[in-house]
Amino acid sequence: MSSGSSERMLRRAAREVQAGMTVNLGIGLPTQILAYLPPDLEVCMHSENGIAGVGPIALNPDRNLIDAGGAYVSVMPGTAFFDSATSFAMVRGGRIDLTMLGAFEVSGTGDLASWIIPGKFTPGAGGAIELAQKARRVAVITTHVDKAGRPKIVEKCSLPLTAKGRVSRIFTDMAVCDVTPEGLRLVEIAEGLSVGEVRQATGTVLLVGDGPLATF
Amino acid sequence: MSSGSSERMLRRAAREVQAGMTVNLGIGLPTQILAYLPPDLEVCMHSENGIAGVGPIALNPDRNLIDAGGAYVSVMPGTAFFDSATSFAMVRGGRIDLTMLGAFEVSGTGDLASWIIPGKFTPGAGGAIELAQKARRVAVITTHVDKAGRPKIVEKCSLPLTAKGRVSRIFTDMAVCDVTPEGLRLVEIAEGLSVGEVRQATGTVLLVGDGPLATF
Amino acid sequence: MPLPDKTCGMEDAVSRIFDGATVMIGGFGVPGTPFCLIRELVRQGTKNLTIVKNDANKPGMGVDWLLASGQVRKLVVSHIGLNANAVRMMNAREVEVEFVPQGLLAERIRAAGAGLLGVVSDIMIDTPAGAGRTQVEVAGKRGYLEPALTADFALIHAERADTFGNLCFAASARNFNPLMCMAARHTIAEAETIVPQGAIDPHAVHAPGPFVHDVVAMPELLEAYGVIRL
Amino acid sequence: MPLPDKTCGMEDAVSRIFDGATVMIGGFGVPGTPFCLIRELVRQGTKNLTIVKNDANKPGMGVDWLLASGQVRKLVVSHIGLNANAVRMMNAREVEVEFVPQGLLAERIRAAGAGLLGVVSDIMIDTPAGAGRTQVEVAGKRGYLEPALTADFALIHAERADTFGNLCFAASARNFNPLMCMAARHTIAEAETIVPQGAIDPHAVHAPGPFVHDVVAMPELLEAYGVIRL
Repeated sequence: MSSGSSERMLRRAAREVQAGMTVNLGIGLPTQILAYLPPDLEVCMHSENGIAGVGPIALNPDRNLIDAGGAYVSVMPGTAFFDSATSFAMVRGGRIDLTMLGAFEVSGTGDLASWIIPGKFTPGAGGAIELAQKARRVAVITTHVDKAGRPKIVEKCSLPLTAKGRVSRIFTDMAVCDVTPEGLRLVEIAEGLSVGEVRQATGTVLLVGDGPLATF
Repeated sequence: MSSGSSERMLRRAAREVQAGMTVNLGIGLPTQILAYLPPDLEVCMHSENGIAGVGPIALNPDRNLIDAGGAYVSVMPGTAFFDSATSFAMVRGGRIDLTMLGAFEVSGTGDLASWIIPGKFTPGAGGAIELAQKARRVAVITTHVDKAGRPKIVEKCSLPLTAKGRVSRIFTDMAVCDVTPEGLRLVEIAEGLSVGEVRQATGTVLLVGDGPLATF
Repeated sequence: MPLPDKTCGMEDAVSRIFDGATVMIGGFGVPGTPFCLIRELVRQGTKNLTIVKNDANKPGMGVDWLLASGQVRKLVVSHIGLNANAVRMMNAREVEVEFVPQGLLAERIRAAGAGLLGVVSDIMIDTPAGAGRTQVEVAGKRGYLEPALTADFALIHAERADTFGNLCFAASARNFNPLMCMAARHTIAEAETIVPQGAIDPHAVHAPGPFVHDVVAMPELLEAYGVIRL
Repeated sequence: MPLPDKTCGMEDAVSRIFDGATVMIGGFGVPGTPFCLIRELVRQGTKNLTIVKNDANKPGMGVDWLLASGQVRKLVVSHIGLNANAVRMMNAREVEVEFVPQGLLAERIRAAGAGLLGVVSDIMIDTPAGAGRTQVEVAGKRGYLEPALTADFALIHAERADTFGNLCFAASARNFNPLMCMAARHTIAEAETIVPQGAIDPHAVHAPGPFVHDVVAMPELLEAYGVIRL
């Protein structure tokens, strides 16, 4: 994935964040979305290590102020700090309108695998299991294929699940896809790509409407 | 009970509070003990409405600062405020070294009834059930007899229990009694009273040692 | 990225409360009781309410206004000993009263706020007061399943609020307020002072804004708030 | 009635920790991690420890020191992805690792602090990750019994402490610290600044003194606390 397509993906994903929402961005790609939010958007960014109202990446870092991904962030007018139990009370209690999470695999039916590759990589789930199960809306942001070129969007996850059937939308460097009752639907496509190229890189059936496809 | 014997009882009960303790005083008679603590005693008074380090009754009351009994109290150097869940975390978590509670009835085996007189008075337990069950040491402070002259220290409580077998010591206007494996033991007696008078006013067997009895 | 503004008129905020709703009300005695919100709820006459509160205040104050106006179907409280009206109405079966030990009341409210189904506690174990509860064993110890206490609304009194709903409470006026903020599906907070975002130190927030839906200015500091009885 | 003084030397405080103890350690990444206390624990060489912490820090920092010195029998964590040493040791079975979802870890620790036997949660319900848990039904919903996580000791990093043990945490350094203060049988808090009683506003206390047993001055602000990597 080129830095250009990465930036385009992040910029597109940032548009998922709507005014009035409380939003949690997962570790990795998702926290990078923070830099792409419009400065005047009324939104509360939540970080599971105990911040509501996360501000932009700090120009003058405070050693005690990081987001869940370890980035030095800043406060804004109206920021609040709290402990980890209170933070996950927000998550489990349904106060998070949207979470955007990374993925090892995501299925066409909204299953997410993101926390363990048995025998290879076992970092632990962190807060992802609870975010994926309890946020009001779950989006995934991921490269469309892995480093070996294999699809990360699959018919059925081969890895242990983080949550089952909770993902509504998938942002990749190639496409925006929605999980619908009919199946996975291509809703936007990266500029310059063909539907065939996206289908080729996708491990499950991809529904495409009749009308013209928006690009990003 | 004369005001003199009440004051004597409170003064004696106050000596139960030892340096280093965290202590909760129940509503009614017990909270009055606060006024009898030595000013230099190192102790943390806890109030279940969310205060550690309760100070003396306020000379200039703050409308937002009451103890659990509704008295306007003061802060001290080192006072902390917290919510009701945190406050009872201290109670259930075993952080309260001593609680002193009021009683409708208390038995010679340490049972306490203090929260309901079925059909007559049903105020609810407030925090008493948890304090009585979970404080490391439970003392009762009560008049020795009720307004009708009937013993409040009984062989077996007739009222629904607040907690079973948790009371270690009973302070009254007539005596200090300890609940022991052998039974209820008279350990101190109010000045000017005879053992016979105390026994007369007590609804259960009262053990008395051979040696001289301390007075208060 | 400014945070959303949640300020709302008192009448509008309270009009969200519907007949038959379960309403948590903050406060332990006077401190922390949202008397202005309660007065508005009385004015609007919303009926058949289940009120969850530590206590029933004293006669002629707060919850007692709702009892007197016949708006309360049920009280869930830890004690009502200071309100003879409430005791009388309970005995006359004019209101249903459910007693919960104070710390369990706090914890069951918090459990709802934390998105838990309940907690397991050994309070009242092996006493008749524990009757009717489901017993379970955890790590070899017996306890009761204590269900989370949810509510449709919470009425909260804060000393200060910013427009996002970050709240600060004064002294012992904190009590059940932050827990109820968490637990209710919709939380309405009145504040003695409403300040702009940024006026409250992020370290000093007692109830974070994501738990609060409406921030309401108080038309006046009613006498009830200021009572000092010596 | 002054409050008790709980200040204590670092060596004395840490020497209370015995071989085989379960030790909770505050912090999420760097902020809130008590590096000085951990370094002293390494110096004293206490063995066979069960460490409860959100994460295993990064290689060469904090918990990694304890892993490198072979003092850890078991880790209870939410993730260790930032510490390749920990992942390697887990794969080589040199250390046992129990993963708990982060919010459940927080809640199970808090439950111990609140004197509860456990909580009931529907996290991981109907997924293989929930395997091995006891299922119960509360108010018609299915959840797992999640036992309280107790500990013999908690090692805490505070920005400020008074001599009674009232603690304040800086920004995102709060995280698990107040919960672990509550949960451990004995809580040792290091503080960047120790102030006299009365120097902390009673409203600003994040962990009240009754939860804290030893207040320990830090000999130095180790480099680990100050790392700013851009």
